[in-house]
Amino acid sequence: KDDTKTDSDSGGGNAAGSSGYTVAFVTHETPGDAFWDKVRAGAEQAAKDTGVSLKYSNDPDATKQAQLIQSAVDAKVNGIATTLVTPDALAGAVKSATTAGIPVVGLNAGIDQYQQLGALMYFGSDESLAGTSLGKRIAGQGVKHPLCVIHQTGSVSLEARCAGVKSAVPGTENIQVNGADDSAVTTTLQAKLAQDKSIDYIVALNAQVALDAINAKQQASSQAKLATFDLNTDIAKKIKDGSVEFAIDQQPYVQGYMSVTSLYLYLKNGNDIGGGKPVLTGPSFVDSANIEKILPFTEKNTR
Amino acid sequence: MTDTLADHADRGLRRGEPLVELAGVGKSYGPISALRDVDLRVAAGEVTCVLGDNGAGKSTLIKIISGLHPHSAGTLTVDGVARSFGSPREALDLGIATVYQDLAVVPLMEVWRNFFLGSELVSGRYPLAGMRIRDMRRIADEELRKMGIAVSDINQPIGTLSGGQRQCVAIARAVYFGARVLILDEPTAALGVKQSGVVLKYIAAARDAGLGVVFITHNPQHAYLVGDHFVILKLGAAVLDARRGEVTLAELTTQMAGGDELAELARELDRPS
Amino acid sequence: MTDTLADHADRGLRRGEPLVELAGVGKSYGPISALRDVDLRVAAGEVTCVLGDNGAGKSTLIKIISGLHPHSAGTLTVDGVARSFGSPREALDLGIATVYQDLAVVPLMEVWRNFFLGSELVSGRYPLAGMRIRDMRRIADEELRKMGIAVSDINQPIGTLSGGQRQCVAIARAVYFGARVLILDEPTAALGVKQSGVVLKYIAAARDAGLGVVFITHNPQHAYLVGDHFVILKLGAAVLDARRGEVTLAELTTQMAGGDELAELARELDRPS
Amino acid sequence: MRRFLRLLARPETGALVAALVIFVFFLLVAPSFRSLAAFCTVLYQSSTIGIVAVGVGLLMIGGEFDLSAGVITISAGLVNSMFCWYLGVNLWAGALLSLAFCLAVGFLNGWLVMRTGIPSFLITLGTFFVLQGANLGVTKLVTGSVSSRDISAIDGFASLRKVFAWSFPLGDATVWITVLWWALFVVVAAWTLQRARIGNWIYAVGGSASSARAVGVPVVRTKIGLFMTVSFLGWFVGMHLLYRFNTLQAGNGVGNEFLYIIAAVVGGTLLTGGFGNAFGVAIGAFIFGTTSLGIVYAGWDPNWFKAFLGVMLLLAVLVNTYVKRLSSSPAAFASVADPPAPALAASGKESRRD
Amino acid sequence: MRRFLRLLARPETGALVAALVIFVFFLLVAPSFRSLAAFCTVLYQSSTIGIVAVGVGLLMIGGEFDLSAGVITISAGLVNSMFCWYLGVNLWAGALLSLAFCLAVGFLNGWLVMRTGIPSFLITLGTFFVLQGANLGVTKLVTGSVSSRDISAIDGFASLRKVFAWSFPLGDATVWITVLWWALFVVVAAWTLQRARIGNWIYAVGGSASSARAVGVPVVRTKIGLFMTVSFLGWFVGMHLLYRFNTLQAGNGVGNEFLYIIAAVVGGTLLTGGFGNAFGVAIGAFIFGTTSLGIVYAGWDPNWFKAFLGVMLLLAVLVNTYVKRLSSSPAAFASVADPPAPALAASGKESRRD
Ligand SMILES: Nc1ncnc2c1ncn2[C@@H]1O[C@H](COP(=O)(O)OP(=O)(O)OP(=O)(O)O)[C@@H](O)[C@H]1O
Ligand SMILES: Nc1ncnc2c1ncn2[C@@H]1O[C@H](COP(=O)(O)OP(=O)(O)OP(=O)(O)O)[C@@H](O)[C@H]1O
Ligand SMILES: [Mg+2]
Ligand SMILES: [Mg+2]
Repeated sequence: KDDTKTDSDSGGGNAAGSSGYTVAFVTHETPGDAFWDKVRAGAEQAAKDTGVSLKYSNDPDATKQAQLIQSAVDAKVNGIATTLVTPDALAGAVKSATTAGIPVVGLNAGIDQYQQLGALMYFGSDESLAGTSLGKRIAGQGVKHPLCVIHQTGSVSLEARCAGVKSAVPGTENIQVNGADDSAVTTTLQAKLAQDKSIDYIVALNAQVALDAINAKQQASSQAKLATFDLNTDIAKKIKDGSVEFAIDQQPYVQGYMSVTSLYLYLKNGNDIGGGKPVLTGPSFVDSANIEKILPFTEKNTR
Repeated sequence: MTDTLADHADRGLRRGEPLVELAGVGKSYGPISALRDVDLRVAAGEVTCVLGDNGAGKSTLIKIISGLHPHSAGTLTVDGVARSFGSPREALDLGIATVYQDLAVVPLMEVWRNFFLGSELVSGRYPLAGMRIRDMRRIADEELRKMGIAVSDINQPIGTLSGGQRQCVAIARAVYFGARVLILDEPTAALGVKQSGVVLKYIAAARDAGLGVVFITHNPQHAYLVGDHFVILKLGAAVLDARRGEVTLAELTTQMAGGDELAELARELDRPS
Repeated sequence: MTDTLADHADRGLRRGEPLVELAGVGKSYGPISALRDVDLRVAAGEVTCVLGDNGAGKSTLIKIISGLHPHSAGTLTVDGVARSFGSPREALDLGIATVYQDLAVVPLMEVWRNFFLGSELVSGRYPLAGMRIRDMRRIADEELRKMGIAVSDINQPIGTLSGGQRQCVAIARAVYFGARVLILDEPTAALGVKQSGVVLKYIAAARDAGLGVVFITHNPQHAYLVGDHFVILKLGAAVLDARRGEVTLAELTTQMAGGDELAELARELDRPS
Repeated sequence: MRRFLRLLARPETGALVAALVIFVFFLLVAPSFRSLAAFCTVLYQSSTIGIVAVGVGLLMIGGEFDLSAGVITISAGLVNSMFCWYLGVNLWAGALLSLAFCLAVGFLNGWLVMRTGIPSFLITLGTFFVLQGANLGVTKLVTGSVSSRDISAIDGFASLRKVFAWSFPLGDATVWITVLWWALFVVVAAWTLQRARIGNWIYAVGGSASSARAVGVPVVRTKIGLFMTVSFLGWFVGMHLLYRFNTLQAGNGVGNEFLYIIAAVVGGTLLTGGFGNAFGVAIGAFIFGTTSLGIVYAGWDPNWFKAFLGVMLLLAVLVNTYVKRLSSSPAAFASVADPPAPALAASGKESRRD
Repeated sequence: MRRFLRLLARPETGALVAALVIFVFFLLVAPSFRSLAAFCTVLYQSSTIGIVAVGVGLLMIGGEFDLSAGVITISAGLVNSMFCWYLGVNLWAGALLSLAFCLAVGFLNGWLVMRTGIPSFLITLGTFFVLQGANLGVTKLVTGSVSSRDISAIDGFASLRKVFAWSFPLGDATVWITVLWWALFVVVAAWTLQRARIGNWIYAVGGSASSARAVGVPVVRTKIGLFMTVSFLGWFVGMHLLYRFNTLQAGNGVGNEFLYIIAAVVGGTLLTGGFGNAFGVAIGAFIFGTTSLGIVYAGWDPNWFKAFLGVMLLLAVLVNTYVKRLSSSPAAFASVADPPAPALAASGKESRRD
């Protein structure tokens, strides 16, 4: 059954592929995103711990992601973990996996559709739920007019987060920035803050945009507060010094780790995690109250 | 070669009837006025020679007749109808074929494709009808051979031909497609003695087949050999407009060179032969 | 005009000494062999005329001397040293200046920029030193006027000049920069009678200043007026190689045209003048 | 032997050899690549790029660019999907409307380029931005989200899926109908270029528009036709995406215009126009598809994905160039024997033809 | 009056008028745009595009493309940052190393293009992919994450920040030193093009490389020099990003190569080479900066952002073209008086010069 074991993985834990399983891990990562880097780190650690050989691939374009799943099926892997951010677009590919008898686990997005698509388990949070809880928290502070910064045009998951925020704070406004260029992000936010002085909160959707937002706030001498999705060392420090109020974390490391581990357990023992229900890895808030505890982990890229 | 010309010539041409007439035509490129108030008459079965210094406006004049540039003043009459061509296609459709001084070939395309460009032979009237490639290759090759040019491969890109060979392709093409009026802008410039002779014979044949010919050249001998009518341009204006009988070769040469002449030059260069 | 030539001419030239010598030179473009086993000697103070039919290989021959193409067989000796030029720059640096048949101008650039292209006048030796634009404009304009060409604006893109005007720019440039050898590929092709005369006088002046001149033309009269030495190419091989005394104009013409001749043509075309 | 040399002399031979080299390379390094299923996946992937690339290649031979070719696929699908979803009409009506829309965009591109004399790069850049913005803006307006609604329940879906997104099993592999369509479009384009009058015109308007005009080629009509061909093929791929995936993301398609151009250029099309070949473009798309999936099949570190892709592409282009130079085809005369080649000097155009 | 006509005849006048039109338009529709602070922000944004765009413009005038110009900014910063962070050496050493690296990449681009005869579009596409992959791969390897570490504590930071990322207040606005650097680079480039010998060569190699070579212009050296200029300016912007933001995301910079080309073309550079102007390119960058920020200042619906951007760009280009046609400059002779313009037919190159 196992004909793809020849691929070697770097050492640690069990020998790569010592369990005899190959797992394909397909995401909609835009290359170079810190969030996905953690998902992948978790997946790799799990692969090491369980002796699974891991094949990671990614493409932000839904149709190409479907293609990647299809090529995993062609390669006759033992299991597939995939994000389901565009469930309709991926349905066909997931189906071809399940008909080929390959177990599929969903992660990160697609909480409502994963079962219908035929995935066995799900690890992640819910983008719009995360957005809503962030919205509720800032609504509690009396925020009226938050700005939600979308750093990738037309991204389903980013739009879902902002929609979540808007559902809790109706005055939410979206803005699009070119996430690939820090100076463009900074100046665009600067311009927006100058244009609309009533903006009292900025919601960044990744850590780097949050850092750029700090710059922009300074430049525009804006009093707006700042919260962000996702976490990294720099943001952890900024939370500590108060320039970022809080970050909303869905523990990407756990999403990656659990997806691989669960497939391993399923393949080996037939285990089912979550009892037919999705397993939530977030959202959890990181703020001045718990930052001390979390800061060291961010440096290890595990939170 | 004469058979080709006669084959393609419009049967309805009557010697002496005016085909193209220009009256008071002018043309300026931005601030530069290249042509002013020029009259010209191209009649069937006659060769009109346009002569003049470099930059006198000869090419500009024929570009107007062939539809490449619109004129900015005066009238252009073809077959008695006043026209202002929007594109060279319109002139071609009236049977006016031109050899441009800058040749108008597409360097990367094969010789035979260039020969038939814009007038391809097709095997049907539907849009994607195949071209009669074999015929086109054969005809292009034949027509070039008639001019004494044997290109080693009719499929080579025309940009790899020698200057004179390219010139011959352009001439052969115009002669093959010209049905009523043939316009030649310095056709013999890059040609050898033999090829020049062939071109002059073509011109004579075209005239005999009843076509109107406009022949631009810097060579007064060539002009005098075939011309019926001579127009000399100077700084964009016509300074001489005479029929064959009204002017001698010597006069023509003097007019063109502004007093200079080959013989005189020889004296000046002064070498024993 | 003569002063310019004499000014720029290398003072060390001694009449009759060989400047460029080709021995057994051949060149093929892919499967097409354009030149086979050609010998040629360009001596100081002499005009070597290269004649031949269209496609005979004349341009190919001079492209080898001017460094544009490397030769594929034989030897090229300049000032007694065997060479194979990697680029035209090397030839230029040895004082070999060329007028190419396809002119080698950059259509979108101004006339004066084209004139000085590759040999700009600069006001210092550091990389971004300013060019002496005023001088360059003036010189370009003067040199063109000497040829009887007054372009309306020395700043206009050269692509907007008439064919003959462009030709004159290329000639004036080569004459101005040629210090030892001057190569002219059909320089008079697009020129009027007056301008042709000027070019022939340039050639004579260059010869008198001690330069070696290679002159390609289709006009036997022109060739005979200035040539000291005649080479006729046919299908890539030299079929005649004679000094001035050894051949008459009539013989030359016969050789070039392969029996045809203008007079004969006139008889054939047969018209009362 | 002569036959073989003749074959070698065909302009697409270089690209073909390059494609073979890349393909065999991945057969060697990636065990999971050695299956019919993998080959079919690669073909499918190539076809989705290759269909539009054929049009883009023709357009580039004709001397113009179309940067809107990537987003128009999504626009096409969105028009169809939202029109029918909103009004509840049969999907065929929407598909035809979408076709008309795409052809209109292509016509507008071409007409503006010819009318204003502004380079097509700028005109279609404008169209690109406008379509990209409109895709998002309109979709949010109509559906309230950034993707269109599932249309699989609307009338006409089944028949349209048959046409645009049908697939059939072949052993353990799946063959998509787009591969067949792709083959058809390539053959038609190749016929057009080599044997039809319009092909002659396409080469001419790209090689030298002014010369073409001077000898009576209808430059304006030819170029506008090319723009419309591109948007027709864009529509076609849009239909495939819609009927394969049922929904479309409004932000997708961006960047694909670039892949089409890459496929065309890798396949030997000259960026400056006037030279190229439909089979070459198809092979270019295949090289791109093989490489981008091959790296995945080989299981190489995705962090380095782009680096591998770059190296493989350069490799393919080098092989292509090398083969072309070996074969002394007419195309090679003007090639890079002595860089920078001075051949074809008369043309005033760079002499690189490969 | 004559002076005025002379001015109108300068090739960059059209672009300048277009920039003014766009600028005044946003002054009218966006109240918050009417401040010095906003103007300085626009200038800063324009400068980060404009600096590299100057080089890209020169390169395009010289007839070549560089698609690696966007990612090389990030590569430059990453080399500097990671080298110093890993070895703990002074940042100046890293900056110089990074400069050497960038110049080497530029040289390689140019050398490969000239040596192999493969179009620069493909060669630099390869470099683009390789750098993009290496940025990510190496960063991951060295720092264990996808962004470089904060280097603000390493020696030399303060002085380097002074050079590359200094800013000073002007009223309530902030002026960034990049704006001054930008102005300097533009002036040097303009001088080079108009008055230096090398400028003559740049126009010549772009207008007709074979003719340039025939009259003795060192084509290979000129083109390689242009590629190195682009990568030098890329390095410069990379330094700015690093010393302004302290850390860099390994995946950034992608897509900017496109913005540089857009700026150059909007500013009147001919895509096919041989025509253009440094001031024009600067104005092109300014038009792009004004438009993309102006839409934000105007507070227009962000969903339609790209659509607005497209329309404004087209508008700018149309104004530019229209003004050029009005002024009967030599440049306009060959312009689009009768579309498609047959002027300059002899050149075998499209006659569009604007
Ligand atoms: N780049 C090239 N590739 C292939 N063949 C070429 C190339 N250049 C020239 N030839 C061929 O070489 C032969 C000689 O050409 P060349 O230009 O030297 O002729 P020429 O004597 O100058 O003719 P003309 O008097 O017409 O200018 C011709 O048959 C031509 O087709
Ligand atoms: N596109 C153009 N833009 C500006 N000026 C032009 C253009 N074309 C031609 N001219 C100018 O118009 C004048 C006449 O040019 P034309 O080409 O008609 O001369 P010609 O008589 O054919 O000369 P030649 O014998 O040298 O070919 C010249 O002064 C030329 O510079
Ligand atoms: Mg003329
Ligand atoms: Mg020649």
